[in-house]
Amino acid sequence: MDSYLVAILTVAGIYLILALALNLQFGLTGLINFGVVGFYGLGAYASGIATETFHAPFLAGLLAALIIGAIAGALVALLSLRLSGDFLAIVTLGFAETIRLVFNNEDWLTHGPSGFIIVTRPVIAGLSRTATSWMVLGVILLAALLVLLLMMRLADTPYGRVLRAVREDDLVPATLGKNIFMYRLQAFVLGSAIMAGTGSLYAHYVQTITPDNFTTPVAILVWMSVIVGGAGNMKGTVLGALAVVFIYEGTRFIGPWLTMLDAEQISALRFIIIGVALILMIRFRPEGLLPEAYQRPAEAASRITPSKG
Amino acid sequence: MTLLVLKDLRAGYGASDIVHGVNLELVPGKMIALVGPNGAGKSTLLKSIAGVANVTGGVLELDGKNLIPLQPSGRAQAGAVFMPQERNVFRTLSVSENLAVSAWGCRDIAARRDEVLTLLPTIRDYLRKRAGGLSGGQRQMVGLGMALMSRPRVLLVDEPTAGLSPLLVGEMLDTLRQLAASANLGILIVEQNARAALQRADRALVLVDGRVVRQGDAAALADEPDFGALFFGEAA
Amino acid sequence: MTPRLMADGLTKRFSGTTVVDNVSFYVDPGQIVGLTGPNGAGKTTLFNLLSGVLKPDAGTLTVNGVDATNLPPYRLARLGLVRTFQLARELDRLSVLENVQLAARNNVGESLTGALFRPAATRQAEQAITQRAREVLSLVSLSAHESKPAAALSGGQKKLLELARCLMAEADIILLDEIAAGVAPHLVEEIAVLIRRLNREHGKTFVIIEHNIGFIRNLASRVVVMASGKVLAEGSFDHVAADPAVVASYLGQAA
Amino acid sequence: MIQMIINTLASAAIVAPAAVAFTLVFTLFRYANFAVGGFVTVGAFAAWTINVPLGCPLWVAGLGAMVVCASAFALSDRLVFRALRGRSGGTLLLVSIALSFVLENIMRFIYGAQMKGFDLPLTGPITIWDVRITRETVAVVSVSLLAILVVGAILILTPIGRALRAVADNPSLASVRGLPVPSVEVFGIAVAGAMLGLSGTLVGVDLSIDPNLNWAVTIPIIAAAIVGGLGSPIGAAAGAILIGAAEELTVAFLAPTYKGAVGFAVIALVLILRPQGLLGDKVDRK
Amino acid sequence: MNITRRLFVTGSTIALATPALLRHGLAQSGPIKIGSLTPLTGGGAPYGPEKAKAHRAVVDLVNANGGVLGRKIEVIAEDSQTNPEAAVRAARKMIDADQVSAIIGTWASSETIGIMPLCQDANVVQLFSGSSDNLPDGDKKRLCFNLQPLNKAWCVALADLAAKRGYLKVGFAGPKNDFAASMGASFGKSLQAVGGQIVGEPLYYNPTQVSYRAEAEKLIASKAPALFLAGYVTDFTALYRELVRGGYTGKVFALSFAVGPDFKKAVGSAAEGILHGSPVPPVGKDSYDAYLRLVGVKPNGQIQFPYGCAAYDEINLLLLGMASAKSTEARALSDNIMKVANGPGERVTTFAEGAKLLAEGKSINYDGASSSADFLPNGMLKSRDFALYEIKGGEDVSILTTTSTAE
Repeated sequence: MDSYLVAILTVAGIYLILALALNLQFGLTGLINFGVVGFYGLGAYASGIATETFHAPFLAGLLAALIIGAIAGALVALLSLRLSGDFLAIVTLGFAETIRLVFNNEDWLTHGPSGFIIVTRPVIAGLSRTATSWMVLGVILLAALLVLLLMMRLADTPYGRVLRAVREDDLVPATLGKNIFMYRLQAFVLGSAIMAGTGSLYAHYVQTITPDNFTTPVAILVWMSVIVGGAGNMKGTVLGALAVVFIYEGTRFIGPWLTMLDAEQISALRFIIIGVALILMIRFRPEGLLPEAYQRPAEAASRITPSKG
Repeated sequence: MTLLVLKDLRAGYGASDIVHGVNLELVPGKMIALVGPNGAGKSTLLKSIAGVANVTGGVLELDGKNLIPLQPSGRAQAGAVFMPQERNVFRTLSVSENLAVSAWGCRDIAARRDEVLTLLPTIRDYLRKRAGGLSGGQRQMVGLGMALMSRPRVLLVDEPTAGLSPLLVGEMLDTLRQLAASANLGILIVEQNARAALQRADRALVLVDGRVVRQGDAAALADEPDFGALFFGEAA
Repeated sequence: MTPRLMADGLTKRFSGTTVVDNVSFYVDPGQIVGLTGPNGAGKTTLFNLLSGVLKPDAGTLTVNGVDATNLPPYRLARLGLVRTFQLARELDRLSVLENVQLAARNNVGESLTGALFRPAATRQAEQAITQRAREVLSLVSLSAHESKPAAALSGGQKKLLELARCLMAEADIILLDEIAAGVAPHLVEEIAVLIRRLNREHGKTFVIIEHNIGFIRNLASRVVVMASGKVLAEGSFDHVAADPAVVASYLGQAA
Repeated sequence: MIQMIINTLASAAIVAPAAVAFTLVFTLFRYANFAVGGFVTVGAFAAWTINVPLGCPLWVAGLGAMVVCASAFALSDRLVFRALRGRSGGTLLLVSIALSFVLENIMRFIYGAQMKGFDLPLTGPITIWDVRITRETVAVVSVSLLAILVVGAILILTPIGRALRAVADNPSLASVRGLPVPSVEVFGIAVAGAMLGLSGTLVGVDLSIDPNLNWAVTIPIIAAAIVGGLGSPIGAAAGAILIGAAEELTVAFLAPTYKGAVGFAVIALVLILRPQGLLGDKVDRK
Repeated sequence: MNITRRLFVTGSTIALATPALLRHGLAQSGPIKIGSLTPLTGGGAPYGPEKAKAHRAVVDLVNANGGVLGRKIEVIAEDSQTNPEAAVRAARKMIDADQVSAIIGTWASSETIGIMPLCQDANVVQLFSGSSDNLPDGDKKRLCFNLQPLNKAWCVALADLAAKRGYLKVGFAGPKNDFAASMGASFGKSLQAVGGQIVGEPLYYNPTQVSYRAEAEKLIASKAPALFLAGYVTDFTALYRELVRGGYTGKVFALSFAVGPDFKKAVGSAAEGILHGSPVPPVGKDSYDAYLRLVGVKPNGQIQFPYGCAAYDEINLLLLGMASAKSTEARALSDNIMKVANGPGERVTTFAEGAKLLAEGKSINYDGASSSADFLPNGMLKSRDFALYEIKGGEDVSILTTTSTAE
């Protein structure tokens, strides 16, 4: 099969995991995290530094990414979670920008703007190139599948129900005995850790990470995946992430036909399309392609087709 | 000559009506009190006349002009001026600005202000203050002054005495009573302090569950023996 | 006997205005207390103080013998106190059933570890909860709507859903804020019957804010009347209804 | 020291009109419009287009940019934000960020990524007692100050300004007091848009114009508005000066490369001191 | 099966199939594919187009005469955006989707280094022009060829000039990237060698920012009598403007590619007196003139297209290497590029000449349009002409041309 398809699927897998983690934070819990790229980048660099600077194996790098992502998530959350939602949005955005400045400027740690080169692969060394790329894809799809299952599990259990309740109106679960701050914190930290873990996978896949890999446009793509797919619906996110990556990567192939446009214009056009689509989606179909299901009864026997409300 | 006419007026906010058909006629110089238990739909009725709540059926006319298609601002310009119970002044503006802004589009703001200050002379004492810093009574007075700036034909007053001390309650209601006469206004007032309102009003309507259960001369109504029971929700 | 709920000198001010002014009162186990008074008397603010939604500026609160002053709402709920809201706060995008399931206490599946690592226990608990939730829904006549999103309910049904959540929560003390307002008359009757049954058979304690005096007379063993943030009178319905200050507060002082 | 004050004023003068615009929109509609940076970018390119390719004098370009931005801002409100009124602050934030992103890329699409500058002769500074000040700085600071005073005067002295403040204070009371609320809102949006266009022009005079401007100015603008208390134009201007000073100090005592994080650091600080957030108490919401 | 499931399955199937279909439309087994990755936007935008054009011109000519090894050449052109992240994405697409045999044309050192691990991994030969001293480090498989001298060589010439003009204390500033960082380090060393020193810390800035006032203030405050600013045209222009406005009166040293016509137009007479230097093509030499004529320009004894000539050599060396190796396999290709570049053999200046001789079984030695194109074993250029200029009356006035030699 086509090796570019492998590449596209690998990227799609990465966006999918990011989008799933964001869907946990935003879709289920209602937390607006504009700092997706901050956690993602943090994980990428953490893992890269662990494996290249300290010669740890890939799994140790991944673990380092998860831990650092969780710690960073907890710090951001403690600073801003008690405040209203718009402040969380601003603080996370600020976190992402600041962390990118750190990547860009702390050369001793990150090699600055020219990029951090990562040799360690997430698979056995010494395989052929094609085999390696397939195996990397395998690793990433496996991770995506695991995260998808984890998220579907969380969304489906009473735990997810509390998260959705917190999203709808945090006072109600609070007066019913739920510690909403803990739920928010857990969702935010878990999501951030997964984003950082994704960063690790990404770093070992692309092998060169630069601060420019972790800019706001990436966050917009991830947000787009969640909104298009349907906030709160994990399967929808799969659809959303695939759609977004194929729109984005697919336009590379349209390029030759749009000869009157230069590369810069095509790239700008892509983002114009994605941004406009995001606005239209929120305006006209805020529930996404696959809206969140209302009802998940414990027993399948009494299943009633959900009515659209 | 009738100023305000309501015929079988029905009103509410969402799908279901709260006011189920009210008939009423108001003439200049007179004050009608709307009383009744909490949740009876008194405020909703007032707001539906002002355009803040939706009219879902019936007739609503001012000087023979149909008010229903008009926006709240249009109804105010037509002369039906509403004075909300809470937040009835612009807190960040000075009192003087509050008055001025209430005469939107008028060229004779100064003249109107003098007119209002003649009618409500106490406002003069705090004309330069920020409205947010006034006491409850002062705020109600400014709210009234703002309503008068547009030279209304009908004043729709929603619980003007809420939160006022007993002394001020009487003062406020007396002021309204005098206004109706001196400015030749029709006043429709929703009031918690039923007895105090009935003492000053010309006519009164008792609203329970969105329907008029009693109406007539205000003073006579107050003397009805089962009047009190109406308020405890048993006469519906 | 320890009172279920005891408020001592609760005071709350909003930007200078004292909305709840030095309110003290108690609720004994098994009592149904009616809380009434004209609009703006501070009843709902008092509920917000009792349920931890607002922090008092002064005074103390004791729930089931535990000092609950300044506890957050979820801690009060865990002490056995739940409430409804005057304007129904249904969770729009959860189904009616889910709204009720949410209220179950000590649900193993609601912890992260339980949900992830104890699937069997979670499933089992969830089955029991679902069954109970359906029972509660049938009590408030909402069974037919269980899979609708809560947003699709009518105003009265939303109030019933609030009540159902409180029943599901297995609390000792239930604060009901105008639970009958906007509910169809025949359902109001059913709610009253339900409250009395829960009170008699299950020993639940209720505090009820209600303007419908008939409803209160019918249910409450004790009535507290508030006006201007203060307790104006308390005692049996007849005692309170005869109090001239109470009548005046409703009809307005003839100044 | 004086040099630092002058530099602070120069940066503040650029940010201040936009911070006033952000504050205006916030007081009118209670949401944080993150697209302000996008509109400043649009304003900068509009001014450049009028000044360089069309060859008009700079003051014409500035007025043109204000008109373009006022129209674009009003259009964005008509097409996007009006339909979303009543949605949560988060939704509006997300939409405004997406809009900002779209605007930036439209500029990139039309003008490319190359840096652009106005048709201004490059001259050295005027030196007075060892303090260097450029003609551009003088112009930028005085125009900005004038614009803020004009906006302040409109708000305080004119009937429409009074109406604007009334609508921002309490739109439903304004409507029952007979004010044409939608028209007053459009006026407010147009004033805000014009301020954004002015900021764009000032950026072009003092610095240089490229699509990356968007994020570079968004954060200082919002930080200035938040620090200024989101209440009045004067507050926003004072906030801009504070942010400018914080940036100057960062450059002087820390690394210039971390300048971009200053706005956020200040916001975080405000957050600790003013923990109720932008929209105030949550309990009152429903 | 409910609608959700069906949507999901259908969606995934379409999603999976789309690229395969797209790919099918593009895939042909015939031509040899070469990636032309040049900075069409960003800091290198002034030079990317001439590089891309040179690649295209040579390939068109070669294809018109029958191609290489009997196959046509197909150029896959992408924009590196002078940004390592964009370059990596584009390179990945070239390698994975187009399966190119070589990627040529990268300009900024950061993009060259960024894509190097990918190219090494996929056994893709790289020919580029870059000057970071770190360039040879990542080339573990010896697949890289650089058509430009390294920083060390540039800095010796500039430092000499500075010393000669009496500037022994020079401040340094540059964008935060590999190129400028190694430029700073090398310049410091070279300056020390002639008895001078860098004033203060080298100042690095983010090249995408809008305001350079703070940086300019810092440089002015350092009171350095001269500054060496190793920026690209966009950031250099903005920084220089702030320096002038801030009242800086010292001497400014720059890189020639930053002070081209765009810069001169932007700052006008304020450009007077800037000293700058860069590697230059051998003006007047037959190989350079051959290149100029190919791209449709008349040789006029001036420098035209300073980077296009290097691109011309990149593509010629690559194609000659293929002809000599009779293969596109990386190892053989790389060895043969070295062979045709360094000789020994008959001197050739175009692909046509070389291919003819190779077909006759003779050895060749390619002499390029940018330099004689002889490489050290690590793929770095042995020597290249280097020129220093001063801007006088809005024109570049040549001070000196030397041949810098890598040690």
